[in-house]
Formats: sequence, structure tokens, C-alpha cells
Amino acid sequence: MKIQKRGLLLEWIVSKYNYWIYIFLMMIGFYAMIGKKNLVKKVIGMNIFQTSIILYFISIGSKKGATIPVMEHGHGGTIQAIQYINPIPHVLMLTAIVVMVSTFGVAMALIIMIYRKYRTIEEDEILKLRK
Amino acid sequence: MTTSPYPILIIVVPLMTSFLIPLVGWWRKNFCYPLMIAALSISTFSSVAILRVVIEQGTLHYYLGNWDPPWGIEYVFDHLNAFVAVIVSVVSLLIGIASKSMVEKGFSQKAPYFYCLFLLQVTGLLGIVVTGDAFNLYVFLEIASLAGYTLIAIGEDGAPFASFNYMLYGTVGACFYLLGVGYLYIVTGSLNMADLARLLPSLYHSKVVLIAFAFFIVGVAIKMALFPLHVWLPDAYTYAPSAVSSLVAPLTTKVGAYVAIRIMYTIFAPSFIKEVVPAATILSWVAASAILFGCILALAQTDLKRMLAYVLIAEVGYIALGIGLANKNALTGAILHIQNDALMMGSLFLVAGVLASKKAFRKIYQFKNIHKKMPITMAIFVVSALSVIGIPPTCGFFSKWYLLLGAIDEHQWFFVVVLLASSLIHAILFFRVIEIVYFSPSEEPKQDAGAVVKGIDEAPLSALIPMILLALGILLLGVLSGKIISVIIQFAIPKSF
Amino acid sequence: MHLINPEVLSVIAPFEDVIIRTACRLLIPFIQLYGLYVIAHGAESPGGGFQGGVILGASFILLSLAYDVDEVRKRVSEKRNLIFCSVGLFIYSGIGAVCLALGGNYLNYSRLHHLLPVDPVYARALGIFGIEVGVGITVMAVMISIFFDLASKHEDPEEGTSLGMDR
Amino acid sequence: MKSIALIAVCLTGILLIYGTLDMPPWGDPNTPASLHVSPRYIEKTVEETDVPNMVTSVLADYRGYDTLGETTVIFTAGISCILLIRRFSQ
Repeated sequence: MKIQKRGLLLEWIVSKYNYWIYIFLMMIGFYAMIGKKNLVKKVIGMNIFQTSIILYFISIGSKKGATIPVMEHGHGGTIQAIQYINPIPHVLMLTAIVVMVSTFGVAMALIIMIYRKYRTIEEDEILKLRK
Repeated sequence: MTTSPYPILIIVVPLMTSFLIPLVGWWRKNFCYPLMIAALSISTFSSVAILRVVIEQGTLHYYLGNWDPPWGIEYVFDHLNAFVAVIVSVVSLLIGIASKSMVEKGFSQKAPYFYCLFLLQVTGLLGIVVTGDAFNLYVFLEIASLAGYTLIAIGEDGAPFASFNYMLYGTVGACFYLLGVGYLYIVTGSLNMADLARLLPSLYHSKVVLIAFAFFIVGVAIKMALFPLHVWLPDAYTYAPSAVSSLVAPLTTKVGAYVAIRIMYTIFAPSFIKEVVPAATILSWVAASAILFGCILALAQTDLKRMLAYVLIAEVGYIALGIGLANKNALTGAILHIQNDALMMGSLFLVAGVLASKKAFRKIYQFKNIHKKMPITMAIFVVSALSVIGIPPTCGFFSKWYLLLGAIDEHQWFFVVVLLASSLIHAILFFRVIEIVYFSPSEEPKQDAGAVVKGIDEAPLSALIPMILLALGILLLGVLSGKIISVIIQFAIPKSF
Repeated sequence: MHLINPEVLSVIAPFEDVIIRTACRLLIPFIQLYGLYVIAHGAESPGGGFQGGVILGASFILLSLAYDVDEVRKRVSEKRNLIFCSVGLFIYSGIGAVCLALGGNYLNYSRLHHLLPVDPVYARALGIFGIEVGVGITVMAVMISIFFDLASKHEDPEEGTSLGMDR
Repeated sequence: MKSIALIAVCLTGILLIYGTLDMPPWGDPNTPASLHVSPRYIEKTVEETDVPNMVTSVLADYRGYDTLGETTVIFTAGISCILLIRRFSQ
């Protein structure tokens, strides 16, 4: 009985492993954004944070036993939705990836501006200089 | 469904013009400004036309690419967002006109790129307002945010660092919003707001929906700078260039408040935020603390722009309080306050910008007797200040009145006290400035006689006309607010109230 | 604290490695061809405007890593780059506006069958191809533009080196 | 700062894990996400747009307006970098 229960719990954990991975990644990214002093490290944390959301979206699109959402050549007969994985999360995440790249570019430009002004990219040193 | 082109012209005209402006900038720099004004005018005209159609015929749908809603993206114009779209486009047109002198003084070399980003910012804000699709809202949110980060960063000393902090907060806010969309998607399979509203009520007790709602609200609260999450705002708006802070300060937070209303009353139902989770109660308490916090910290500031930034935090608190009280009067007050606050903050930040660009005046104690040189500007300042305080003929009074009625309807006496006390603090705050400007003894005019030009030294005409229009709007909309409520706003609030 | 002596760095920075340059010269045409293939074949197989645009942009970035940034910059001038940025988006929004002018909703490509000798369904496929090209051009130009802006080292006169070299 | 970060991160993590409890397991083909809107994209895409790649057809046609928005986002980033760090010779 006990072993069966433990087995069920293990199965439950394994069946949702995509969520655990994305939550773990998101926590890493969020921690780096708040806790790190170096501005570039903050931006890297931001990237990990956004990537974890992309991972979440992509993982909810999957269906067991289905193939990528590109129609096979000469696919005759009726098309069943169950044969192909859900294309919407992929589309949304193409958008989110582009947003991520753009934010990253602007963040780097801002860091260069900050470096030109303060000659440092450590947050505490900048705060000291601003006083 | 409609096939008239106005719904799409609101967005596409400024969007395509913003692609054109950098190219025109290589050829003729001074063509960029008229182009921007033309694009903003067409956008304003279209949004007013839409508002008229909505008032006459009710809700309007526009299917992009001609795909039916749950599959394609649709634009929905109801009384709420047609109204907010008019506010955003009109205010941005006025600020756009006023930006000319400030841009020429500050960064004439980069003017084409500035105007391009200015248009993109307005496009993003309008796109957020008019869309009926939860993910499309995220895309336009990012356009507005990216343009906002950049425009703020080109300001003075501390601007890049302030903008960097804003970017970190803003990205977390946008990502939380996106995560909320993802959580709703996994339980409903839809991204369309109306479709979500149809599917969600049977799922209200699912843990996924609760968490999605929490992430939505936290994300939007960061974007609208609600009190504990306002940290990015004062620095960013203080250091931003004047032309920018007078665009983003009135509009970005208001659009954030609009998104909050959309989420709480369209995607979710009033019954959800009142009965299933105590979201409305929590929001109204947070909002009340935001009002007090904003008012009291504004008292401690000597820099005019920073003081206005804290006033803005308090104003966001008013709107959030109206949303959180969740009854007919309070929500009327909140929607009316979105309009009033856009006008008031627009004109106050423009005055601050004009003062800063004129004599590099920033500190309040430098304003002694400035009304002799800039009588019209200071008169506009007084009108806007009276409106922020809530003196009857101005529009600020009416929205606060409805908020007060809403608080009384709920028997929340603490909020009544907060509303009255904050008006009192605002009065102290602004009369302190007015006193320095008008009633300080004119001491030793010889001291800097060389620098001070005798006679009137008004703001340039391109900045003065929008300011006068905004001030007239404050007075006029105050008189007309009864009509606005009976024609527009009463249809914008949910039917269950 | 310099990990590398800046004098040494200044000697080796504009290095002229024959192997790298020759390899890049051989590789880059194929990379660009592949990028064009990814854009053009986006409707049939995995791929599309973004992916292809990024590959095209990366080929230019590889070129400027192998050679000097400034040298490549002379070939791909700022002005031309900016024109590409805007033209790509004009293709996209222009196709949408043409659909609007032909009496349909914005981005309703099936209206293009009034202009082209095809049926409405195939007109949609052509419209999709058109906007993929537009997206590809814009993404390529913006990638190059951002890279040049971030990588340029002669910008700061008092510094002499690029960002972070002395940390 | 580090302790605040840890608290905030753990709070977010707990909230996310709480939300995950009601989510369908990975790869389940019968989730609402797979049943409500997406089947039309899969089944009708060739019929309606003549494009075999569903991601492309949804990206560029069904939700084409999003893609215009995202291309605009990247254009904004390009202009931003020019405005922020490019130095113009007077």
C-alpha cells in the first residue's frame, strides 16, 4: 500500500517534470535579477527568467505521440489534430524570443551608457558615486 | 464586425510613419516634426470617429486578417476603451506638438530617432488600449516599454541608471503578465479576451486560474507603479527629458490602470474579484496606502519634477482605489480619473519641462516671482494644481467626488478619511509652491540683474498652445463631466453593478 | 588589474589570421545562401523570416569578427542599414495596407487575388511569403545595426578601448 | 538585499508550484489547450492558406498582426541602440 502510494507520488512528480524545471530556472533568473550587484549579471538573470517562460510555453504545446506541426508531404486523407503538436505556443514564443533579444540589446546599450558615465558596472559603486 | 478602416488607422498610421521618419531624417531633418504631428492627428481623428460610432451603435469589432475571433486577433471597441483611446491620442498629440522646442534645445542631432521612438511609444500605448486579444496586448506592451526605456535614458545625469532599473522592473512585470496569459491558456486554450471571459467562470476555483490572476495583477501593478512596486518611477520620471516625462508620466500609468480594469472586469468577472478571492479588498487597501505614501513623500521633495512623480503615485492610488472598491460610483470615479489625471499630469509635467528648459529651474525655491516673467505658464500651473487638489470647477473635483461616493456606498469610512486627508495634503503641497511663486517678497532684484531679462519671457508658442488647451480641457471637462458620465462612462462599467 | 596587458592586446587585437579569414571567406556565402533558403522555404519546412534573418545577420557579424568592425562598416553603411530596417517593415505593413485598399480588412491577404492571377487561398500563401521576406530583411538589418552599435570601439575618445577592457 | 531576493524568489516559486498542482501532466493530448482553438489551425491550415507549415501559417496569417508587432519591437530595439549609443559627428 505504502509502496504503491510512493510510486503514485513519484509518477505524479515525473509526469509534471517540465513544470518543475521551468520553475527552478525562473527562480534562478529572478534571484540573479534581484540579488546580484553586477549589472551584466542582472541582465543575464533577466534572460534566464524570460527563457524559463519560453520553456513553459513550449512544454504546454506538446502531445505524446504527435509530430512537429509541419504537414508531411503527400499527407492524404483527413488530418487529425492529435497527430500534430499544438502550434500556438510555438508562434507565441517566436514573438517572445524576439522581444527577449530586443530587450537584451537595449539593456546592453544602457549598460554601455552607464559605463561611459560612471566607469563601473557594479550597482553599489554606482549608488555610491551618485550621492 | 465592421469593415470601416478607422479602427486600424488608429494604430497603423503612426506605426508606418514611425518607419518612415528615420529615412526622412537622413534627407531633411525638419520634415520629421510635421510628419509626426500629421500622423498623430490622423490617429486622433480616427479615435474620435470611433468614439462617435461606439456612442451611437454600441460595441464595435474589427477582425484583423478577416479571421473570426478565437482564431484570429480582433479589435474590440466598447465604451471604455474607445474613451481611453481618445484620451491617449489627444494627450499624445498635444504633448507631441509641445515637444518641438524641447527637442530642438536638447538633442537636435538625434531628433529623427527621437520622433520615431515617440511615435512608437504612442503606437504601443494605443495598441494596448484597443486590442481584444490578451497576447496582442503583451506585444504592444513591449513596444511601448522598449520605447519608454530608451526615451527615458536619453535624459540627464542619472537617467541611464534609472532607466536600467525601470527596465528590470518592467521586464519582470511584462513577464508576469505573459505567465498569466500562459496559465489561462493551459486551462482554457484561448487567448481572446471575450472568449476567456466566456470560458473562465466554470474554472474559478482552479488553482491555475487563481495564480494566473495573481500574476496578472502583480505584473500590471508594476507597470502602473502601484505603491509597493512603484520603486522605479520617481527616478525614471525625474531624470527623463522633459518632452518624454510629459508623455510617459500621464499616459503609461493610465494605460496600466486601463489594463487592470480590463483584466478585473472583462476577463474576470466582478463576482470573481469580490467573492472568490478578496482581490478587490486587498487592492483597495494597497491603493489607500499608495495615496498616503505618495502624498507624504511629495511633501518632502524640493525638486518639482520629483514632487510631481510622487503626486503621480498618489494619483495611481486613486484610480486603483476606484477599481478596488468595485461599485458603480467608485468605478465611474476611477474611469473619470483616468481622463482627468492624463490632462492634469500632462499639463503639470509640461509646465515643469518648460521651466526646466527655460532657466534650468528645477528646485521649487528657485521659482520666486516667476509669474512676472511667465504669467500664462504659471496660470496654467495653478489651474492644474487646483484640479489635482480637487477644487470644484476643475475636473479633478468630480472624479474625487465619485470616488468618495463609492467609498461611502461601501461603508468604508477609512477610505473616506484617506481621500479627504490626501486632498488636504495636496492642498498644502501645491499652495506651498504657489506661495513661493506669487507671494514671496521680491528680494534684491539687482543680484542677478544681468541674467534676468526684464519683462515677459514666456514659453515658446509651440509649447504654450498645448498647455493652454490642456488647461481649458481641465476646466471644460469639469463642467461637462456629468454629460461624459451619462453618455460614455455609465455604459463602460459592468452590467452587474 | 589587467588580465591582459593592453599593449599586448593592441598588438594582437587587429590580428590577421589567414586561416580564420580564409575560412570565413569560404563559409559566409554558404551561410547567406542557407539564410535565404530558410526564409524562402519557411512555408514548407521549419524556418521563416526571423530565423533566416538572424542567420543572414550572423553572417555579417562573423565577417566583422574575422575582419575589422570598421572595415565591414564601410561596406554596410549606417544609412543603407537603416533603409533596410525600414524597407522590410514597409513590405510587411504595405502588404497589409494594400489589402486594406482592396476593400478587405488589414492583413487580409486573400484580397490580393484581385492583383495577382491566383485564387484567394493561394493569394494567402503568397502574402505569407511576402511578409516573411519583409521580416527577414528587417531582422537582418537590425541585428547588424545593433551589433555595430554595441561593438564599435572608436566611439569613446578618452577611453581608447572598447567597453570593459580595463576591468 | 540577498535575503530579500531569497524571500521574493521563494515566494514566487511557492506560488508557481501551487498553481502547477492543477495543471495537466506533460504531453497530455486532451488538455483544453489542445482541444479548444488549436485544432482548426492543424486541420484547416492547408485548406485555408495553402501552407503546410502550421507555425508559419499561424504566425504570418491567423495571428499575423502579432508578428507585425514583434517586428516593430525589433525595429524599436534597433532605433533605441542608435539613439542611445551612436555618436554623431557634428
